[in-house]
Order: sequence, then C-alpha cells, then structure tokens
Amino acid sequence: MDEDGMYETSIGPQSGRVSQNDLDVGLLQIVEPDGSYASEEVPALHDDQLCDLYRWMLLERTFDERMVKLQRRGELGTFGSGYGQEASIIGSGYALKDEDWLLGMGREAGAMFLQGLPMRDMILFWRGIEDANREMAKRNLMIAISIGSHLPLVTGAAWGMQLDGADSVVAAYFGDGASSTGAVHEGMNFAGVLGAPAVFFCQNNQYAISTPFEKQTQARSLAQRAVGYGIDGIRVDGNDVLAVYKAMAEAREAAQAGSPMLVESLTYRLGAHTTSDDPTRYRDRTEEAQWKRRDPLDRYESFLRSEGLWSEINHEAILEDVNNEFDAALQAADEYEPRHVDEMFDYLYAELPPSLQQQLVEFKAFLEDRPDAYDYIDQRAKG
Amino acid sequence: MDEDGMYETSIGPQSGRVSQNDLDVGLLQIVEPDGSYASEEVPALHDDQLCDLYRWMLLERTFDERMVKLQRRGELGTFGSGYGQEASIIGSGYALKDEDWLLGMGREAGAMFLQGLPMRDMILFWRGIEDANREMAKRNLMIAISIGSHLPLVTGAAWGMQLDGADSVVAAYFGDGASSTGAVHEGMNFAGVLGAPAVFFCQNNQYAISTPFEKQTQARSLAQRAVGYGIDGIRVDGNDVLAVYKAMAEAREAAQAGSPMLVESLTYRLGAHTTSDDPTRYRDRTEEAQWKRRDPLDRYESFLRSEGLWSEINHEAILEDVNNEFDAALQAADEYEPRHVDEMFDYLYAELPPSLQQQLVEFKAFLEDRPDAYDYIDQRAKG
Amino acid sequence: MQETIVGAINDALHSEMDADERVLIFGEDIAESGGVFRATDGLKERFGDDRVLDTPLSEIAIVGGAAGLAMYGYRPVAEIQFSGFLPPAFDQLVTHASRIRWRTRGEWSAPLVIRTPYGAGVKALEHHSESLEGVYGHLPGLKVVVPSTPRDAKGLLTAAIRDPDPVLVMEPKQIYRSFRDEVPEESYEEPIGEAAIRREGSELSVISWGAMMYPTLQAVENLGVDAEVIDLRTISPLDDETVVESVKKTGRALIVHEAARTGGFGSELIACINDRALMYLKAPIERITGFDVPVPLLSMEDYYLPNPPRIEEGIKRVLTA
Amino acid sequence: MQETIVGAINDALHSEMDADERVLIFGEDIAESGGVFRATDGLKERFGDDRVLDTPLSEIAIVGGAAGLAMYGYRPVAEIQFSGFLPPAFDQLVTHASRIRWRTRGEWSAPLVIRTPYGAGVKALEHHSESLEGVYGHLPGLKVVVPSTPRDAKGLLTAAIRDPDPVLVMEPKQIYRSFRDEVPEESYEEPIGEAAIRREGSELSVISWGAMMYPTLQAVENLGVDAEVIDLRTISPLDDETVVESVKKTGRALIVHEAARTGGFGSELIACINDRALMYLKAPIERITGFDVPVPLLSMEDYYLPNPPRIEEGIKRVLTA
Ligand SMILES: Cc1ncc(C[n+]2csc(CCOP(=O)(O)OP(=O)(O)O)c2C)c(N)n1
Ligand SMILES: Cc1ncc(C[n+]2csc(CCOP(=O)(O)OP(=O)(O)O)c2C)c(N)n1
Ligand SMILES: [Mg+2]
Ligand SMILES: [Mg+2]
Repeated sequence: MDEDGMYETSIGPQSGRVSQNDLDVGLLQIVEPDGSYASEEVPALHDDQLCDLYRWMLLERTFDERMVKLQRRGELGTFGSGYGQEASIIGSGYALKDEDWLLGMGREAGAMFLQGLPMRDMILFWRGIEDANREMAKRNLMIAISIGSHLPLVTGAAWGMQLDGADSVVAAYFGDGASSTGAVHEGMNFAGVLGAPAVFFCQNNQYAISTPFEKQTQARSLAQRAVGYGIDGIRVDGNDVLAVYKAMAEAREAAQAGSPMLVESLTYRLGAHTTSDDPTRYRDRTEEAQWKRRDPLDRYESFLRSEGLWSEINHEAILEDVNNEFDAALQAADEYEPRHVDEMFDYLYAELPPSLQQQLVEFKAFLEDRPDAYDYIDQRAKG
Repeated sequence: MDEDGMYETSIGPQSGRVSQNDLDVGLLQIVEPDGSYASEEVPALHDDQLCDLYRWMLLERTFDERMVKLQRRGELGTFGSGYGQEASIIGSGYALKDEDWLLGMGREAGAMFLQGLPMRDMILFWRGIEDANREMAKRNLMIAISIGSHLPLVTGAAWGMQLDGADSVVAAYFGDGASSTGAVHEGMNFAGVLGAPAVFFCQNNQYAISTPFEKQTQARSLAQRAVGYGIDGIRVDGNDVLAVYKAMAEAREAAQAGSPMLVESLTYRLGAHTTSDDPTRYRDRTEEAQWKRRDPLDRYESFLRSEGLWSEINHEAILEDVNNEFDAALQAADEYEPRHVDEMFDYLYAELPPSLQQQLVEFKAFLEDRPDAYDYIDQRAKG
Repeated sequence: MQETIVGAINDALHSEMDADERVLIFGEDIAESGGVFRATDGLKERFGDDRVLDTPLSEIAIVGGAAGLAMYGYRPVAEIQFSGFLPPAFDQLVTHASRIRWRTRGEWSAPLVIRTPYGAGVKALEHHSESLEGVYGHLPGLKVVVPSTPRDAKGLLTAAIRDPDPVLVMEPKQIYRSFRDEVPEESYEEPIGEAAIRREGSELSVISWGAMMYPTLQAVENLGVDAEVIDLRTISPLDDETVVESVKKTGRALIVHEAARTGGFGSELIACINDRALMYLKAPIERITGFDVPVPLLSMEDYYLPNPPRIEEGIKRVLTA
Repeated sequence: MQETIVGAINDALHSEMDADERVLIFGEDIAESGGVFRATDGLKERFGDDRVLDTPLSEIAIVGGAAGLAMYGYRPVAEIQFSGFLPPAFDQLVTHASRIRWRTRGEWSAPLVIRTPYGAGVKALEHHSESLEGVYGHLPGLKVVVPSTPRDAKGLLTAAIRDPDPVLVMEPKQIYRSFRDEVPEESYEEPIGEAAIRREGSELSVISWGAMMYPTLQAVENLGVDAEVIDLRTISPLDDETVVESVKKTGRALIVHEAARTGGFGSELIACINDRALMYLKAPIERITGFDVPVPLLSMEDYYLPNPPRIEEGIKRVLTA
C-alpha cells in the first residue's frame, strides 16, 4: 500500500473497520461442565499434585465458610468470600512460584495461602490488624483495597524484576469491576511497553458488588482488551481448575520471557460480595442456581473420579485438617497481642519526624491522665 | 459448549488465546499515496464541497504558518501547529454538524473554525486570554489542556444529548499520547455502556511530544482498542481528507444511533510539538522527509486534478483571502481590550462569596495605592 | 417527620428528582441495590433507569461524566461510594468540575453534586475512613458542605442540587443512622456557606463539623462549661464571620476535626481568627484532631478518632491557658 | 561551580545515578529529548536506556510504577512534566506511595522521588502554573520539599533520592534559569525538614518558599526593614521550630506563597505559631498569597502572583498593626 511500510498492519480490510465481532476469543476449557475432557489436554501434573488441587479448593471453601460464620458472630469486621471461585483462585495460585509476587484485592485467599501466608494472618487482615499486612509483605503479597489501584504497582515491581533479571513474575489479581478503572488501563499498557514480567489475572466473577458484567462494559470479554495493549490474552473457564492452572502457567512463562499477559478467568461469585452485602437485592436465584450447577469442586471431583484418583481423596480427613488448621489459626489470632497506641505512628516514616513524635508523646500522656478514654477506644468488635 | 449460553462467545478457539495478530485492522484509504483512487469510493460530496475541503486545508496550513511566525515575534505565549495533519483535522471537522459539540486538545484549530469559531479567538486562546474560552463555549467547543482529561466530559455531555434525544453528537479530539491515560479509558468504556452519541477521534500523529507511538503502547493500532470496549473502531489514513471525512461521517452516524465509535486517524505531525519544542532532538530528518512526501494537500491536489476540479481552485486567491482573514483577526486580537483585574474573580462562582469579594476589593485598593505594582503586572509578551 | 441522616438524604433526592427532571443520579451500586448505605433506596423504582443509573467502577468517569452532563444542562448528583475513592477522580475536580464556569466565562457552568460518605468509625477497611475536606476546601470553584444533622443533611443536599455551581457533599457516615431527628416533610434549603451555632456560650468557642459534632457536644456537656458550639456545616465557602464573631465574644477557641492535623482545615480556621480576631484571643487556639498518620485499620481506629475525654482536656487547656 | 537551579538538578541526578545503580529515572520526554526543561539532559547518553526511560503519557502509571519499583528495591526518580498533571496520579500518592512502609509495618518501603516543576510565571497554558503544596503537605507519609536556590536544589534532591521514604520535590520553574549561584561540585545533602534563615533580623519574620523567595527578599530590601527571612525549603515534615523561634524573637510575621490563600500552607504556619508563640505576637500574621481563584491564564498571571509592592504593603501592615 505504501513503499516504506509506515502504514503497517494495513493489509487488513480496506474499510479499516474493526469490531468485537471480528474477534472470537474462545474459551480455554479442559474439563467441560459435563465432566468430559480430552486426556491429552490435561496438564502434566503428578497424581499427588492433581489431588493437591482438590485439597486446596476444599481448603478455600472451608476457610470461606468459617470466616463468614466468624463474621456473623461479630468476630470480624467484614469479609469477602471466594465461594464459587475456588478453581479460579487455586488453579491460578498453584501455577505461581515461591519467588513470585502477588498483589491482589482480597478475594484470592487461597492463592495467598499457596504462597505461604498463614491462615492466622488472613483472619488478622479482616480484623483490621496492621500486622497482617507485614506478614503478607514478607511473602511478597499485598492486598489493595482501592479497587484497581495496585496495577501500576504491579507493573513497577515487575519492571524491577526485569531490571534484575529475576526468575519471577508479579501476578496482579483483580476483578471485572477493576477493569474499568484508569489505573488498570495505565498499568497494563505500560507493562506492555516495558515487556515487564507481569501477569494480569482478572477474575471475572460477573459482578462488581451489584453491578453485572454487562453494565461494566460493552465488551463481551475482558481478555480481548489485551489486543488494545498489544499483549496476549487468554479467556479461561474459571470454574475448571485445570484450565485455570494451564492458562496461568502459560501466562507466567510468557511474562517471564518478556511478554506480559492478561488472563480472564470466567467464574461466578456464588456468595455475597462481602458479609455486608445482600445479593437478593440485585440478582435472581435462578442465575445463582445455574452457576451452582457449575460448582468447581463438583466438576473437579468428576475429573478425579474419571482418572481413578477420587479414592485417594479422603474428603472427611481433609475437612478435619482444614478445620483444625482454622481453629489453630483462630486461636492464634485471638491470642494476638492487644493493639498498642504506638502502632499508629510506627513505620509511617523510617524515622519519626519531631512533630509526630510529639503527637505520640502527648497522646500517651493523655491516656495516662484519662484512662476513661479507653471507654471510647476499646475495641467494639473483635478486631 | 454449555446449555445456558453463559459462556458466550465461546465458539472461538479452544485455547482461549487472543492476540493482536488475530486482528488485522486495515486502513481506510480513498486516495492512495500515489494519487490513485476508485471513483465509487469517493464520498457523495458536491463539487463545491470537494473544493471547499481544499480551501479549508489551505486555511489550516496558512493559519498555522502565520501563528508560528507570530510566536517567533513574541506575540503569542506558545503555539501548537497542525502542520501535516490538515487532512485529519479538516476531513473530520467537515463531517460534523452545527449542533455537534467538539471537545479537543488544541491541535484541531480548523475543525473549530468549521464550527464557527472566529480566528481572532484562536489567537486570543494562545495569548492566554480567558475570553477565548467563552467564544469557544458559545459554539460548543472546548480545549482541554490536561491531556486526555476531557474524555469523561465528552461522555457526560453525550449522555445528556442521549437523554434529550438530541440530533447531535460530541466529538472528542485527542492524540496518541492521550490514549494512554486513565481518563480516556474510563470515558470510552463508560460511553460504550451508555451507548452515548460520542465520537472519539484520535489523531495518531506518531508522537506525544518526543515519545514515538511505539513507546506509547505495544498495540499496533489504537483503533483496535475499540474492541476492548465493545464499540466499533475505524483506522483511517489521516492524510487522505476524503477518507477521514468518510470515517468521521460514518462514526457520527453510528454514534447518533447509539453506537459510540473510536476513529484512529493515522497521520504525522510535520512541525514541532509546539513552538517551544525542537524535534531534531528526538527524530530524524529522513522520517520527516518520508512523511513530507505524503503531504495531505499534495495528495488532495492530485485528486482534484484527476476530477478536473483543480481549475476551480484559485490557489493564490485562497491564500490571499486567508491571509486577509488572519490579518483582520490579528488586528481584532491586538485591539482586544486590556485585561482587567476583575476577570480573575469573575465567573468563578455564579455569585462571588464574601471572602473572595473582599480579596478583590483589597487588591483593587492596593493597585490604587501602589501603581508601581504594574511594573510587575504589565504584560511581558503580547497576551 | 423523624429521620436519620441517611433517610434525610434519601428524602432530599426524592424531592429534588420530583421537582426537577434534569436531576439524575448515578454511581456504583446506587440503582439496583439502592446504594451500599441505602442512601438511594427506592429511587430507581420511582424514577426509572434513565434517571437512576449504576455505573461501571470508574470514579474518573463518574465525576467527569457528571461535569459533562452538567455542562450540557443536566443536574447530576453522583455518588462516590466512599470518600477514600474520590482521589482517583481528583483531577476531574481540579481540572474541570471546579472551573467550567470560570474557564468559559460564564457561558457554561457545572451544577453537579458529588455525594460521598466520609470519615472513620464504622469499622471498615483501609481507605474507607479518610477525611480530606482540607484538600477539597482548598480548590477554588468547588463548594464543600458537611452536614451533621438530618435536618441539615436534607437542607444542604437540596441546596447543593439547586446550587448553580459544583458542590461536594461529604456525609458523615459514622452517624448515618445513629439517631433520628425532626426533619420537615416539604423541601427546603439550608444555606451553603453558613455555619450554625448549636449552643450559645461565652467562655470559649468550640468549632467542629460532621461526626465530630457529637463527641464535641458531649465533652462540653460533661465539663459543664459555657461553650459556644459552632457546627461549620460548610467548608467552602467558609463562614468566617460566624467563627470570628464568636471568638471575639469568647476570646478562646477549640477546633475539633477528625482529619490529620497538619494542613487540616482547622489550620485555616486558626488563620482566619488570626486575621480578624487575634487581639481578642486570651489563649492559643487548641486543635483536637486526628494524628498526622493514615487512619489506622479498623482495630485501631478508635485510638485515632477524637473522643470526649480528649476534647475535654483540650477545652480545659484553652480555659486555663 | 556556578549553576542554575535546573543545572543543579541535572547535576544531582548525574551524581546519584553514578553513585547508586538502583537509581533510575523516567517520565514523559525525559530521555530522548532531555526533558521539556532539559532537567534530565545527557542522562540517557550517560546511563543508557535501562536507567533513563521515556514513558507513555500515563501519570498514574508513572507514580504507581515508581512505587512498585521502590517496593521492589529500586530508587526511582520520576518526573511529572508539570505539577498540574500530578492530580491524575493523586490516588497513587494517597493510597500507595505514602503508605507502603506504614501498611507493611516496615517490611517494604517506597523510597521514590517525584520531581515536578511547579508554580506560575512562565507564561504557560492552563494547568501549568498551579501550586498545590498545601494539598500534598497534608498527606501523612509523604515528604514534600521546595528548593529555591541552586545549592538547595542539588542538596535537597540528593537527600530526597537517598531518603528511605517517598519525597515529592516541587521545583520552582519560574526561577529554573533566572540566575546562577555557587554549587559545590561534590555531592552533598541538604537536610529534609530544615528551614533556612536567608537573612537574620529582629523586626519581623518573613516566611516563604520557592519562587516567591525573590520578590520577598526584594520587598525586604526595598523597605530596608530588619526582617528575618526564612526559606521553608521543606513543607513536610515542617520545621516549625525555626519558624516559632524566629517569631518568638520578632513578635511579628508575614507569610508569602503563590498558592491560593484558603487552605494554603500558610494557614498551617499560622496555626503552628498560634500553638507555640501566640503570646509573643504583637500583630496578626499577614499572608500575601495567590487569590482564591485558579491561576489565571497567561495574560493575567502577573496579577495573580505576589509581587514586591504587595509584599511591602504586607510588611508595613505587620509592622504598624
Ligand atoms: C476505587 C474503588 N471504588 C469503589 C470501591 C468499593 N468497592 C469495593 S469492592 C467493589 C467491587 C469490585 O468488583 P470486582 O473488581 O469485580 O471484584 P469482586 O469484588 O467481584 O471480586 C467496589 C465497588 C473500592 N474499593 N475502590
Ligand atoms: C495529563 C498531561 N500530561 C502531560 C501533559 C504535557 N503534554 C502536553 S501535550 C503532550 C503530548 C500529547 O501527545 P498527543 O496526545 O499524542 O497529542 P499531540 O500533541 O501529538 O497532538 C504532553 C505530554 C499534559 N498537557 N497533560
Ligand atoms: Mg467481580
Ligand atoms: Mg500525538
């Protein structure tokens, strides 16, 4: 069309028109909703790893159930459960390596446990105890409460890994709602330009609180947004743990080789947004029921049965283990030393400036003078 | 794949993988760089309209030249020329209707003139005289200096038109640099959800100041970003005035019918970013020369010649007209009444709050007392 | 009728949408589910999808979209779910909403309202508890109001919606439902830019706003001092007249706010008193505020928040200095 | 050596990149073209593409990316081309950069530097002239410095780069090249958090920062008063000690800044003086500031900016009140 190739990619349609209808993203599935699968598609995992995936999904589910109960008893501030997203959370987390970073948004507890976070610290997190964040950071984990705001950090940290020639990636966990924010856009586009080892893992659970995916964007998939950044995307059945694992492993590898990727994990939040939310206000039961039939644990159970591995799974024993782990974690959390006033000031700066030092000193003196202030300070709920 | 259609668009590749290689956006061209064209592709414009397009492009070019000279003489603060982008600016502006809004970024003077803005006011704008913005607003025009920041306003105003059932659209003019901002992302995505009558007209002139398009994004085109919002895009040769006109007319019509569109106009900024910029610091002459060979006026001249319309064009007479218009505009701008202190406070609120009133009164009293303050206030450059 | 603050807000939205069809509301989760605090409950059912809209999770688009609608002639009332999520849209406030009228020399205006719950004390997650009124109050062209009673919540929101200029309504969510009070059934405006004297007194002036009004009033009561208590109600434009007149009378002042101390809006009040009533001061003005730290996570937030004993000690210092 | 402010900045970047290979710089147009003010000239040639990078037009990604790099262990020095374009990234400052260390209890930190030219007086377009130091100074966890001399520009930027916490360096672009001054060739730090006394005096204390130092010093000279002139240099953490001690000595004070008056940082200085030196004050503290309006477009900006005559009148009022 032009001698010097400046109008590149111009061999396409003369109309220059492009629409999402020109692109059928497809869906990576390994185990279909009816339980069928092609053996050659199954990722090369050992039997014990295949069983392990089930164990972790059950852990996620049990943890979520216990947390919701704890919150109902007034022992947590609020809690956002991953119920229904177990395959998405665990399949992705299982593909990460120890050295990887994971910056998330809270609905990926199991992926954080997989990176070594003790359960206790997730309880502390939802109790609003600052030290939970330290324990996360120790394992290269962070939760960003401001939705979407962490994606530029993800890109920045991945850029650091790239400069270091590190053998790791940064995984961003975020939701369909987050995808509409400017921070997510800028973070992904910049990562594409840098070729930074970042994996953008988007759990499209169909809702951002009450807002369904159709109101979040006109795009039929979020994976197709990758095209706009010149990076690759994968759309994966988020209720198929093997498919999610495969997608994430693939994305991780590409990212490490300098091609950041966007993975859209198509799933469904079966529970409430958080314990403060009431989904009956905005969605109907039949939809929930439809997705309940796609329960990720059931689907994976049928796979394990077909593989003759189900007999390896002692469901009750796993449940007991997980519950014991939770009990111990809860006890540790309950025993967690009481808050102390210094914590408010600690770590704001490497060295506390004089005026802040003075604020602290004065406040402590005040507390000595006026112990009745504790009537207002004493923790209302646990945590 | 699944009985209830919840995994929609899943008839695509089993891999769920998507990349920009899956999408060849193409390029809308009517008059090829070598001057050839297929008659049936030419938009249905009268001969005088076809001539008019040339006249407007020449006006744009002449205006830009005069403004650059004016700035060199110290009679403007700074100026951003549209040199090289005449087809992009005029072709798009020509497709807009009187009732349409145009919110831009400054490099679309001719499109604003087409909407009725007097040249004087564009001179005043670059002299930093507030009233220029009023004259723009009167004609539903605005320039946003903070790059990309106006896209949400575009979506909001278009939403208003939609609610009103108005027969108009809002055209957003922005650049390749702007496309990387969060505001552009959020504005376009929201417009897609609303189905608001907005046309997002992106002049991809290959540079954001010194930053070339390849460093702006890994995406090969910006038109393909439309796919991520579920809206349609067009990639058009921005140096082909007829193609730009056609793309914009098409986009305008779609937008009015409830389908906002993104138009990427592929062009080149032949001049400096602004009069403060020196492009030799970041790009080489051969590239500029390459694009100089694609001069939009030359290409259109060859079209007019082929159509036998070139004889209708009295080049010298147009130049003289435009120069006269500019001279008159400049004189009007020079005669523009001197600035007055009240202007700083005027219109900040519908009604000035007491404390601001007091600031104004005190400042005026000060100026009476200390006329030597004018030594510091007197305008250094014109405007 | 007896209403909570959140009820009064809901009521104001109903009336204004009834009265003016250019009023429309939108934000995250405000339509289908009626808002995370139920402030917009029932509005979608009453006014339909066109005028009550759930948006994508897009604070930039919400605030900028409101500005665009307002420029075009509508009267948008947008909700930012928590004030901690207004910072992503800060640029839209600074760069556009606050200066549309100014930029276009009155040709356009931007009569938009941003409503947002602010402040600590509800045991929420990080970023859900901040108070940046000092930041927003520094932006020329933007009005900022903070109601602290159901009556003011309705009246100020009504005034904000009718105001020809952009208004940020910061709603003290800690006291959204903590009490009911008499609220007139018909619509009315509480004037933007006027502080309210909650209690007349002669010994000292105590100035506060938002949720901090209540520990402040309680501290005054506990001590039994004859304090004049001023509810600022509007941060911008500031009613310095009421503040200054009160301090001229009492010669002593205490300011209570939950935002961080340094650069908080309390400092502007002190500066105003310095400007116009310095020579009346018998003692330094005290500030009881949040500390210069981020609002702690929920387990610690009650350490951070001013409480009656802290305020009492402040009052005592002002009275004895 | 004799250097301009912008030259001193360039020099500091060279030295620190030389000394610490974890230092890298990026921003819009800073590499290939050396920055729109040439502050980063020659750095790409010297340190290569990996450490000197042109970014997309993405302020959110620049500031957030810097925070991520810093968390990971680098020492990013990012440029925001004009301070008027920092608001799009405001959330990254509030929500992340300023609280990484605090959030992670010291496990991570965010030793990043954001450099940005600020202030009016260069006849630039809308949004190119603002001064929001009052806003940034209100954010816990963020340090904010404003050099006004070549020596301080080099020393404060060096200190900022070495500082273990995030520092916003607001560079007064009006005086980027307006004069040269002696700057040590070797590297050195000017301490963050310490004001400088530019001139000792006993009649009144005059406090300013950034480009306003010069009309301030000129006004003092014009009047021939025995003023103590303080260059604040750091907005946060504030050196209230130096300010308070000076006012205790002089009993009178004037503050000069170009930001809007209401909620500007001058009010915090007044509040500090009120806290600790009220009883020394012989007159109300004066503020000579920008008006409570957006910075006017270029044809009017010199009406807006404080100038020596305005400052002189302020000084006279303080001295005679
Ligand atoms: C910037 C921002 N805006 C609003 C909120 C309030 N909020 C918390 S979670 C949420 C929805 C998030 O949806 P999504 O990204 O899909 O994640 P999901 O909760 O579905 O896992 C909202 C609106 C927030 N935390 N941050
Ligand atoms: C938010 C923002 N960041 C930076 C700038 C400084 N700036 C002005 S124009 C420009 C480049 C714009 O590039 P593009 O969008 O491609 O438009 P073009 O100038 O090429 O027409 C930059 C970085 C700005 N005005 N606004
Ligand atoms: Mg979701
Ligand atoms: Mg460009």
